[in-house]
Amino acid sequence: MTSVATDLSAKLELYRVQVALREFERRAHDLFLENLVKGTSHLGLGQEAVAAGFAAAMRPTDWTFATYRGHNHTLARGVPMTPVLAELMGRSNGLMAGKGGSMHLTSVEHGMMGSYAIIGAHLVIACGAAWSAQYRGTDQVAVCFFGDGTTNIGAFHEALNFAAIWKLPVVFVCENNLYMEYTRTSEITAVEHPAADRARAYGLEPIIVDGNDVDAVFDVATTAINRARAGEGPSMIEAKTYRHGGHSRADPGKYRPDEEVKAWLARDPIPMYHARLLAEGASEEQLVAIHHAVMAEVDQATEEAKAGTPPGPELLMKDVWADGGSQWRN
Amino acid sequence: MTSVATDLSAKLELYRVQVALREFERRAHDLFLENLVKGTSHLGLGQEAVAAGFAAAMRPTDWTFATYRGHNHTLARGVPMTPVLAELMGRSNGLMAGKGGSMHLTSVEHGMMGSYAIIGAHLVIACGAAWSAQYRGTDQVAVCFFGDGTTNIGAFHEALNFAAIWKLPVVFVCENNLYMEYTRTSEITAVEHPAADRARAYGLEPIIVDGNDVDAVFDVATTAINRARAGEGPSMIEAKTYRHGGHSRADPGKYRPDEEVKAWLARDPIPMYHARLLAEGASEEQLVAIHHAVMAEVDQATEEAKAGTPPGPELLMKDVWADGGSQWRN
Amino acid sequence: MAQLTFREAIAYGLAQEMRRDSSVVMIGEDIGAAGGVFKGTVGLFEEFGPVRVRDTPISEQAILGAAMGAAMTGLRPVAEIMFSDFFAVCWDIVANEIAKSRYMTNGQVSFPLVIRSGNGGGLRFGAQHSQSIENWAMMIPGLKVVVPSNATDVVGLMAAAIRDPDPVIFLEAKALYPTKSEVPDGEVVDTLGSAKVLRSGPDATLVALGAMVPRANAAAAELAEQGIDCTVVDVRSLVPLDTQTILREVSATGRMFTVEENPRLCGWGAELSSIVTEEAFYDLDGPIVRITTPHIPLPAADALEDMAIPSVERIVETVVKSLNS
Amino acid sequence: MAQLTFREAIAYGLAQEMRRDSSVVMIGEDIGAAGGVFKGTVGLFEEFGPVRVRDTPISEQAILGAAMGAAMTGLRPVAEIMFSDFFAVCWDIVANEIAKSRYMTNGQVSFPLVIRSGNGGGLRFGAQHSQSIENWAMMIPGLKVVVPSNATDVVGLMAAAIRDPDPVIFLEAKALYPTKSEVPDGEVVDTLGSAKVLRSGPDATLVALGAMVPRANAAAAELAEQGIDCTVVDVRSLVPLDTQTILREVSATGRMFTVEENPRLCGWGAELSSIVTEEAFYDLDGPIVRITTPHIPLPAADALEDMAIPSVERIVETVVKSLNS
Ligand SMILES: Cc1ncc(C[n+]2csc(CCOP(=O)(O)OP(=O)(O)O)c2C)c(N)n1
Ligand SMILES: Cc1ncc(C[n+]2csc(CCOP(=O)(O)OP(=O)(O)O)c2C)c(N)n1
Ligand SMILES: [Mg+2]
Ligand SMILES: [Mg+2]
Repeated sequence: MTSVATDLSAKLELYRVQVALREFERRAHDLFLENLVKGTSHLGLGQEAVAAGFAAAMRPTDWTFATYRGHNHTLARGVPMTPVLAELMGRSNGLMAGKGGSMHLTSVEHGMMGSYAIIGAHLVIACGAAWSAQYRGTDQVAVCFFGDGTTNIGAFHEALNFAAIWKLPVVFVCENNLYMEYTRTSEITAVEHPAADRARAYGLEPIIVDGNDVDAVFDVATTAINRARAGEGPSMIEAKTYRHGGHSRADPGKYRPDEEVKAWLARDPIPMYHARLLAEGASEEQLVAIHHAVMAEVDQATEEAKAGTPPGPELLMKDVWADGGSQWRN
Repeated sequence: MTSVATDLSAKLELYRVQVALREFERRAHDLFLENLVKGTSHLGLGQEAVAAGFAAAMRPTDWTFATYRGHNHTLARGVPMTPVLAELMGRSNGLMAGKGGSMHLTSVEHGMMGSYAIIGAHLVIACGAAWSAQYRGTDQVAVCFFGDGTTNIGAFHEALNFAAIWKLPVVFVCENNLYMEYTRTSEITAVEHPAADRARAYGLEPIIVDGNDVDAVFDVATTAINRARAGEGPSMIEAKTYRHGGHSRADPGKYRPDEEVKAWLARDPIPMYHARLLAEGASEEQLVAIHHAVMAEVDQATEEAKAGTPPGPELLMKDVWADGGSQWRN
Repeated sequence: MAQLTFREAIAYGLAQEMRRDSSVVMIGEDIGAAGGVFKGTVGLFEEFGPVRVRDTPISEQAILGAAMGAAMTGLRPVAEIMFSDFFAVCWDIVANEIAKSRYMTNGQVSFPLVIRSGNGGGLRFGAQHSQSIENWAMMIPGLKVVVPSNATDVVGLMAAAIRDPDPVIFLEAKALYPTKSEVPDGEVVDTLGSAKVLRSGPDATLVALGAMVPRANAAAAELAEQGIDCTVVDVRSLVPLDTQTILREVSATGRMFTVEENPRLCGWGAELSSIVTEEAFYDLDGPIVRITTPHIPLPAADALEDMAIPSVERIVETVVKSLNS
Repeated sequence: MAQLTFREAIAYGLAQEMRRDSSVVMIGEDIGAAGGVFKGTVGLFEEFGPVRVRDTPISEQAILGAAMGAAMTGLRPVAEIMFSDFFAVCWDIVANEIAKSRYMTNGQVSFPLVIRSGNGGGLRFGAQHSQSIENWAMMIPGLKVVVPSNATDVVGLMAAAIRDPDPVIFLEAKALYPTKSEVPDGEVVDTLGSAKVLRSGPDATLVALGAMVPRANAAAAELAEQGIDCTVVDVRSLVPLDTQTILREVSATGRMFTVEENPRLCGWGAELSSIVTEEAFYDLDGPIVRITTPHIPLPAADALEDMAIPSVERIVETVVKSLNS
């Protein structure tokens, strides 16, 4: 597949973003083990190409709606590492001052309109943002990421029909990593391609993309986003990918056959892209330099996040309401 | 289409049932106007062939799950008219002693497992009954009726996927009467055939039937029920039909184009079947006699229902719990 | 000054705000050309067109998800959930998403939206179309809950709800739709979180909400004839809650009776009772008594439904019996 | 006699009933080979096989609809809703269908089913995975609501819930999963609707539920050191509710404190407060005080979450302050 992003510097940036997501999450994982990251956390290790490819195809004014597995999408939209890491650590310098946690990363100024932790909800919420863009004529597009397991919940169905009939500027992206938590999605889904095989039920074309190939992702993303911006309505894209680790913090992922894991590790998006960039004229030094710069960023973010204080009581009762408070009585 | 129900006496029975449903509901409508039927009520006038055709294809041990538009389905399963009419009138001799009302007709002894008034719910509940039949190896089949508007709610999607993956003995029947309340379903649905065009999203074959032709209904019903009983899993059938009146008591149905109403009245299932039976060898006298017998039944039910007393206070606090009471404290 | 029915007042209040602010948009089932199943939106489709008054499929999660997503990106949507019982099919969007997202994001997003819904019994619609769900909403942090008792209040509270920067659940008692009252000319804007004292008397304080307000009033009139003079408070808004007025009016009489349509357990009256017992204990001269629908699903038959929901007669009897014991 | 953790007790109790009755079947997400995300069903898949312990898609409405339809046709399903917050996506099936259908049909159908769910905070999971939703269930007529506070009670109450002919919402405090207690040998069957008096003292009665029970106990121990001797009641079951025990124990001390994990408004404690104020008013020697999570969504950060949920320290301080004022 030839990519729209023919420019090598653009491709180097796609590489950099993927490496940044990867190294950030590796660090987050290490910080779990040190018990500095609290609660739960869902890593997207192995799925970086989807986030990187889509973010690159979006305008700064476009909107991302992600799930609890949202670190990648948050960083890919340009949110700095420090507040994200600090949020995972429950610090006051966190992206939401520790009030949301890993599953709810949000940065409105970066178009990151939230990470949603209850399956299905954000598909309908993304429709609302798209409706608002359509009504106000702002040309904005909402991109909504979700997993394969999510295709079996009711809200998925309502969102797709709703978006289709109103021709909303929203792109639905299923990151099909084969599993809903510990259960193989194919065992509890009536069709082979949980998202794509349902597209026609909403009058949409099925689109499947190699989610480990960032160029391919960038291409389908660009097409779908353009289509949405042109007023031609929603798209549903199924990106085939794989998470390298378990579902969440507590899960070693042992339910997956060794050969399957091995086969997918061999298709790790980052080494694959690394090889492609070398073939397309990048130098090993360039790529190493990118890696070093990323590591420096991760290290700095780690220090800065660690330096954050625990949120104090003044934050507890803040911001239930738009007046900044939480009073329910006079 | 040649019918499995080749036997004339079986066909006369199909005729009788349709006429009974029709005349019962006409009477119910008259009793509204006298303010003897309270609350709301959703008539199935014009849709009798679906209920009659399916009920004829079911065994007495099979289960019906219907909606608030459930008078037809209740009577078609053999529930006597008097308790149904008395229920509509809120009398103590009602099918549920007045506690459920028109929207919740239930008669477990007739396999009428309930009428459900919140859109979507009974599709998943029917799955549960089918699961129980499968688990207990009883050969029972659940038949679940719903409207075209219902195909856009989340529970529809969950039920279909669930039934498909577990190969449950359940038959989903969409009575497509073109409207969800006052809105044309085609205006708010992404596909032309709201049920059939979604079948493949669950690995099912799309099946469309003329819902005003009781023989055709009986045929698809028989096939689907046999398939379910044989352990081959669910079916989804879309029966095209039309309601002659408004959505509910309060609705004159003025939002429907005159020509559309006229065209569908010309396809009224009862006169059509009347003509067919004459062509197939029934005599006019036979059919008139059926009509007379039905009218006598309706008249008698009206008298008996009217004679019912209002439910007394002893019923109010009864049967929240299986012990017959409603105590939540000691 | 116009005499409007409660249902006319809904459309009147909505129209006032839609004329003022083009970011106010409406979505719901059959709210457009049909004017709503309860006729609460009659005329709006004609005046504001199908883009601002938009019919939806039967997809309550999508309706409220759309309202939420639109509210966080610049619109002020008013969504209709036809019967409040149907909140159960979209409760996730209400309770988990709309209510919590502002707090979770440390204030990055706001949800200036209103969800209107027909609430309560009296129409013989049975257990799934008659619930009073004000306590469902009250118990979720992050939701405001408004329950008007008359057409006059509808207009001003609707305006206040729409202008409020936070999500408001606006519950319209179905039993009140045909009732009439005066609506003043010109722009009407009321205040959320202000209870109204409808009548003052020294013997007991009846605290009521929504469709129970006219019943509490009627009961107070009957009680007055028997020589028992009651204060009647119309709560109007559960969140924010006007505890000042309630505490003051209960302390003044020393006796409190709630009149609640919701089933018994964990109703708003229990909350008010617990607030008063905690904060005005020493002003109480006797037990706080809650007059509620029993803890049962609502029956459909008229005879049964009338026994279930608090009646004027039951209020009178309960007050008399309790004050005399 | 075995020492079991709360989470082991869940599987132990389930196994006891599944061995006894082949109509007991389980469904839920990842409950099979994986043994549940909280490891509450470990070993059941191996013992009872995939037909009786069945993994489902992420389709909570279908899970509970299936449980309901199966219960009305001869099975006794135990369904898992992984986190109780997710009740919001299937509340219609719980509140409108399961709870009401017996009443609406005049007793033609029964729903002998149990819905288990991980409930409450303390694990730093944030606002959408930490809610205490016992009051959501308590307020719906037709649901029984059981909330054990220790592994011993889990086994007997689980058996009672499964044998009960009515729908039971069985809430497992996530914070308690690792806690241990003794489970007697042989068949264990407890009784729904019986509160337990864990400690007796004349100065005040602390009424607690679920994860708040050990905290109330610990607070009582600290208070005793300060010379304040409290009674502690573990409510155990909200519906049916053991009002006899609660009224007796509150009347004996004249002072009542509730310790509630749910957010403030319309919690179970408000209901208990209102019952006591209505029925034992003259036995009260001072205000009833509710110690609850404030009326906010739960924050994720450990530092904040610990401030929000009632702590031993807060209980002690509140009791001391209130008794001294
Ligand atoms: C309504 C609801 N049900 C269940 C869960 C628990 N849960 C969290 S993630 C998950 C699996 C989701 O799988 P998938 O959609 O494939 O996304 P992935 O985690 O693979 O990215 C489940 C079941 C939830 N958060 N919300
Ligand atoms: C969840 C829910 N939303 C809305 C309604 C209100 N309502 C009752 S019937 C109906 C239309 C249903 O249309 P359809 O499924 O086509 O069935 P029909 O009435 O035509 O038989 C609607 C919107 C409801 N009962 N439940
Ligand atoms: Mg997945
Ligand atoms: Mg229809």
